[in-house]
Amino acid sequence: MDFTFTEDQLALRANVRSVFMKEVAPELLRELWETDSGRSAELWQLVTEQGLTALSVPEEYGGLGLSDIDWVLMAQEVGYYGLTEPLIDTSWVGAALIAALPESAAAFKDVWLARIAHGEAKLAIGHPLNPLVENAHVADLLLLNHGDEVHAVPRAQVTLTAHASLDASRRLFAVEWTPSEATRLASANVGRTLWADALNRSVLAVAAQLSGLVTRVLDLAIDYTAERKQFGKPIGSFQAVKHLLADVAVELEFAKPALFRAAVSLANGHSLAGLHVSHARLALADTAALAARHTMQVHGAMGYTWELDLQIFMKRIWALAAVWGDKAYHLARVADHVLAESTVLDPSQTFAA
Amino acid sequence: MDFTFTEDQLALRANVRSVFMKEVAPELLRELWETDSGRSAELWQLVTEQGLTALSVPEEYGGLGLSDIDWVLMAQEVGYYGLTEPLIDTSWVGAALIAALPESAAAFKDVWLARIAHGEAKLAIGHPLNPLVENAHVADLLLLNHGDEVHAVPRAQVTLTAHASLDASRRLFAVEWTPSEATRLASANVGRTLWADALNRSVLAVAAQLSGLVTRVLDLAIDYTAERKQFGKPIGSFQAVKHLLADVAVELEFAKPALFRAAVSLANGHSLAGLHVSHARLALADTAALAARHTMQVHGAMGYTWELDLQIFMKRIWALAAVWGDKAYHLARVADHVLAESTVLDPSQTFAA
Amino acid sequence: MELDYTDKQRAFRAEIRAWLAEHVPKQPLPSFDTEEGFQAHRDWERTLFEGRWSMVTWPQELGGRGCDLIEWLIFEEEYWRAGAPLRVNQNGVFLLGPTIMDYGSDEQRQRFLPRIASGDDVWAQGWSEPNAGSDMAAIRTKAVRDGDHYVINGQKTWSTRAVWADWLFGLFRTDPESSRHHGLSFVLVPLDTPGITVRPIRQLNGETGFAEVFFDDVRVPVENRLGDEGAGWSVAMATAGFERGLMLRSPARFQATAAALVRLYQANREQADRDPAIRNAVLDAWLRAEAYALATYRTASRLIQGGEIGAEASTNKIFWSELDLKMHDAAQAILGAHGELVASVPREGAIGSWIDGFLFAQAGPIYAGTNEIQRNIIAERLLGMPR
Amino acid sequence: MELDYTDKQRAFRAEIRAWLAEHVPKQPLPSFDTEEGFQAHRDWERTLFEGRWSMVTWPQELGGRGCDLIEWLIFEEEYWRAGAPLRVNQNGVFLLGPTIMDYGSDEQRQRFLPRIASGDDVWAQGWSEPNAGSDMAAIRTKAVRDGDHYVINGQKTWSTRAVWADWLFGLFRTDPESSRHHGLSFVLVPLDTPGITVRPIRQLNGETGFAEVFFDDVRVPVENRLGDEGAGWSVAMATAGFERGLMLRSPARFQATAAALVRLYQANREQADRDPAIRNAVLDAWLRAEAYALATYRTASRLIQGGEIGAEASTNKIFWSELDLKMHDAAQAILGAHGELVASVPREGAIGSWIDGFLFAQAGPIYAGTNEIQRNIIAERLLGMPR
Repeated sequence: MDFTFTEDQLALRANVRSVFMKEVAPELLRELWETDSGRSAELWQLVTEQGLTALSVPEEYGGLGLSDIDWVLMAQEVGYYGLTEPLIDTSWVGAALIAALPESAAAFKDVWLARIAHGEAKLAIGHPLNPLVENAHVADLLLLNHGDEVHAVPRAQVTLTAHASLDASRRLFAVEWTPSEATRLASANVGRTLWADALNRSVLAVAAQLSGLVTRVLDLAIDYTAERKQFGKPIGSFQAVKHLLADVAVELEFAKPALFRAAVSLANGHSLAGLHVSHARLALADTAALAARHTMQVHGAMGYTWELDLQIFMKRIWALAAVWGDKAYHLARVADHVLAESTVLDPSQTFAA
Repeated sequence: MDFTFTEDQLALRANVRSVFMKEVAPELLRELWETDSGRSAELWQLVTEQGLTALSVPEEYGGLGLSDIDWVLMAQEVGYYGLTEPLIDTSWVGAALIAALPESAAAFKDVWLARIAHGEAKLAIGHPLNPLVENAHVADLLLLNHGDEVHAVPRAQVTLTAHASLDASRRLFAVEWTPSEATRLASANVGRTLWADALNRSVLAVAAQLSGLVTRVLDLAIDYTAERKQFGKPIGSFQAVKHLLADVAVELEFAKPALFRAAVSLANGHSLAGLHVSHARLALADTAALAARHTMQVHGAMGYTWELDLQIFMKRIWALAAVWGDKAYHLARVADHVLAESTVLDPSQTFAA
Repeated sequence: MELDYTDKQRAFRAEIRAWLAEHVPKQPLPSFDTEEGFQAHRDWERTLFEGRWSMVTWPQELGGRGCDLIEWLIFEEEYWRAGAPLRVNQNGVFLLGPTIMDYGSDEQRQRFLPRIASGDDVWAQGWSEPNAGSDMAAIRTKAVRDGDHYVINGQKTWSTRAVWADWLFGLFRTDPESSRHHGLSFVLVPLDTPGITVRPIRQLNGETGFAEVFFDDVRVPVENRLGDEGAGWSVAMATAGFERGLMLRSPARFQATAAALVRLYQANREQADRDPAIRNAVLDAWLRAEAYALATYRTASRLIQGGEIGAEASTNKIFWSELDLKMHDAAQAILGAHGELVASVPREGAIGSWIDGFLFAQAGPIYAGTNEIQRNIIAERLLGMPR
Repeated sequence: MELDYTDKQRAFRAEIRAWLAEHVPKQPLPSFDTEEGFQAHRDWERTLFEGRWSMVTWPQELGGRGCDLIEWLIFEEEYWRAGAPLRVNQNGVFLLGPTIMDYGSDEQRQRFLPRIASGDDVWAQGWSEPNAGSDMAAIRTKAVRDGDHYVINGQKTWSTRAVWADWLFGLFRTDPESSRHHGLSFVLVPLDTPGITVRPIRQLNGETGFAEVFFDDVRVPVENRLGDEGAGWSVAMATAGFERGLMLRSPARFQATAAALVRLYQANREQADRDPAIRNAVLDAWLRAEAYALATYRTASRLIQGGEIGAEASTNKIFWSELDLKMHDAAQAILGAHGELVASVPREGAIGSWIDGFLFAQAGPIYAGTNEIQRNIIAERLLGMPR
């Protein structure tokens, strides 16, 4: 029993953090809002150079073979810095799904896992929980769900209709496509497990990004309230302002352990991984909603402006509120476990596989 | 359209308030906790002398013929001062039920309404919404529900078993009794309306008492936080303490108009009286729970003591939380109206009869 | 206590309902934060004025109807029920107008009120400055007396409607030696005066509802001062009282949102009931909107009998702003994954889509005095707690 | 990151589970706020000691088991799961014991620790004074040096367990010229010393869990001081850190309440589901109790690797105290009209009926430093906001 990250994991995070801090600046995110694709070849090259595209691709396919536990730290940084390149869908969720394909898809795996590892392919993922597909416009390949079957469809074979999100960074598309023998990668029987894993991994990724986003808006609010003065002193010295931010810090402190447990459960194929992922998702969605509200409030009218960076991260929080399942969906998964007659509610089960 | 009380109504309240302030002191309430009956002949005489027992008895039976609108002000004072004599059940709810009995019960009405007006009778009311009957041990007559029939049963004909409430002022009893021709005052058909009115009136009375209780705990907290010093100044000057009490004041400000509308609707036989009463009950129960929590919090450890009077009124708040219907019951009544297809949700209907 | 409408009140309701049914634009107007939308809303103000509906509480001789506050509430109920356009001249009609009536000279009343009523002058607010937000007494922008003029230098910010408005009212420091709320004057400034630069502020939704206003040796005649020199604070407090209180947010606005929320819930009940708490949130919203209306009728009744508005203006501000947040949170919960989409979920009424309303609601607990400041006011003035 | 228990940890769990199954009293003990109950709980401490379970984290030579924090968490999980009695000597075992280990002399360790372990000495807290509650540095009770003794005069209040306890530890002002947190010393006082008067404080439920303690020329040997003279504040801060932090409220306690709440809900589901929000409240309680356990395992892992406990002690205090309130609110909502009845709704485990737990939960956001103070600490120390 050891609930801490390894030195290696923390070193990798420190490295990525310092690169993102320099290269993924709010000004760049704002510039990308105004572009057609909203995506940046330079940023994609950056994440490739950092090895992020190869992170969890198995070593035999040229990747680093790291796990969900490493990824959860990366996804927090993705959230903190507001990166919206299709990194998570490609190199975490997509790579894991492809790596888990049966032997019959060996040739497909060879080609695509290598491309992913080398940053030569971008993926988008379509699942009935999400009405639209993010980043479909820049994906080389779309992994699509068709009644639990897994289909792999090149972008040339789909028709896309853009829908604007309140977060201008998020590029969402309705996808029209025709399933066929040629596109099917896995049958419904095989696909059911693959999609269950992809769903849990995606939910975990959303939760991790929310964790990073909460830290970001807190950091912005702490800085702002230290500088902004009213009634002759920094507004951060007023008790009401302190308590608004302390409330957020408390919630975050108890959401993060749930996030990390979920990563471990998923990495280890724990039978309750879905429950643990939903727990993390629920806790972080609530924390993030509170964080957006309270950090906005302590910013006063400045928080309502386009000018301050706060808006970039608040909007991401709001936009992610119901991606990969809303509160009702995840609460139902919790209820299915907690309220089942067969469940033993005993603290010795907290980590039980 | 005039949403204010008359001078007469306010004068009556001022009078009762000044009498209660003098005669219904917290020390007396504490003394009564220790007595067998928990009730006081002196207090009953006091309310009789003040004309409260006669308040809504029709004039032809020797009463003052006042309405639910007058009563709601009185019930607030009953709450504020923590009176637990069976005044409301006897002289408001009970008197109204008896006054509404059909002509066939004329003799019964003559006798009992006169007794009520003169303070010579105490009533207790039993209804399926409440598992126990309050003040049954001191009642001369119990008005009991038997499948919508109204029965009037002298105390000698019932068997009582006491159950302790967390509020030592409340004396609650399981009542065993046998319905008979002799005890029946009204058939189920007639009784249905009588009970519906009695229920609404009792719910309104609970809401009004909660309103008074909220004001009382707020007053205690304001006094305490002005006197108690920490870090060299009154704790009431700390923003966190101010905001805890301001939150309560805001909720109360918007619960009281709902209370007063409900009284008017009930007095006028408004078709939506039940909805309006439930609105008041929900708003005041929430406000009161918040008030108990926040006033306790600003009292610090002192609030947790037997010594301070705060406990008397907090416990009353907690004890009344589910009397005459819990939150679920009243929310269902609201849902039945608001979510009905036939309901017109239009501000012009706010007061419509 | 009499909670029935009089026959006269019922007739008034019927009259405005009929008029609105005929005149409210069938298509929502473009946002008044665009030039085109601003013009369209100004035209709508003129239409209202022609029907004598632009400021029903104003006296007859000014083009109003001399309505009391109950009739005003009825008007607002019908206005929101009809989904009529937002009032681009809210600052003029609800804030400055009543202030001029109370504090203006006869000449000022003649000069300004008719043009507010007709929509010829649309007004911007000039309260806040970069370092005077919640702490309004920290105002520094100077108006120095030079003969018959004030010469204004400094900067205002969060000036609502200033991008397209004609005039600005605000507080300026006329006594350079003064501090805090002493030595301020309430001055009316034409926005086309030389030396004024208006820089729009983009808000969360990308539009420009307010602006920074820079003053560089701006000369304004002394007769544009409202009230005595140095007495601006008390004039402004009266205006701010209207703002936080009865006039800024009429209950009908929130009742309209609550009703729309109920309909949204009913239309998506299967989806919504997956989270059983949503039903409670919808019912709670409806009850609170109702409570807000009841409290307003109660205050209106009290004011009609000669009472004064007090700290309940602060309780109002907290109540409606938090209600608005809760209602939009509930709507977003019902909409689920569709909630983030900008264009897809319009709602009835004038406020635009749910997500527009969600963004706008975020500003509620901040503008017109943050809710933290309001809580201080309630604690100190309503509850008498120590400063 | 490795979230499986080792074989050794599993064996430890099995051992304590078996021992508890055999030894936990079948009937709940009377409240330790009565004389009879206090004695019964002291006997239970002795039973625990005989089984070497009274302080598992203490070293072997003191009768402990040298357990690390993970094993301590496992012990607590099994302890609460078994519904074993509350620890009457919590002050001694969890607060004073670790403080003596860190700050005591060898002689003090020999003298006090074994008697804490065995339950021979039950300890009371002496922090607060009538005017030093949240502001603990305002302590005034004096301990004036007189040769080999301190002479104590003054008053303590909210002294937990003081009604029946043997000893009291607390902070006293040894430098009469000092102010705030300077000049205080941490002194251990036998409660049977002449000059001490203990006056029980009745609490909400009518029982006497704490007391006022009056000191009138109470002479205590200098060797009863823990740490240096004048250095009492830092010793006390270490103790208070244990209190707010890991030791005061183990996660298992709240997991036990959450599990009981789930069972209460399941047993009354038809009644409870009339208010659809109750299901959410029950699930939320379970998730939060789980989150509290996870956070504690994480902190324990960090401490085992040499980390130190910091402001998370304050986040813990807020989290568990608010969770405890919410859980009891949910229970009361399920119980409906039966909720107010004192005797009718016992619950499994050691805490007594739901209404007892509800009353006790009210104290959570207040004792061991109010949640307002904790929020200040979090803002200033964890977030680095200005004082």
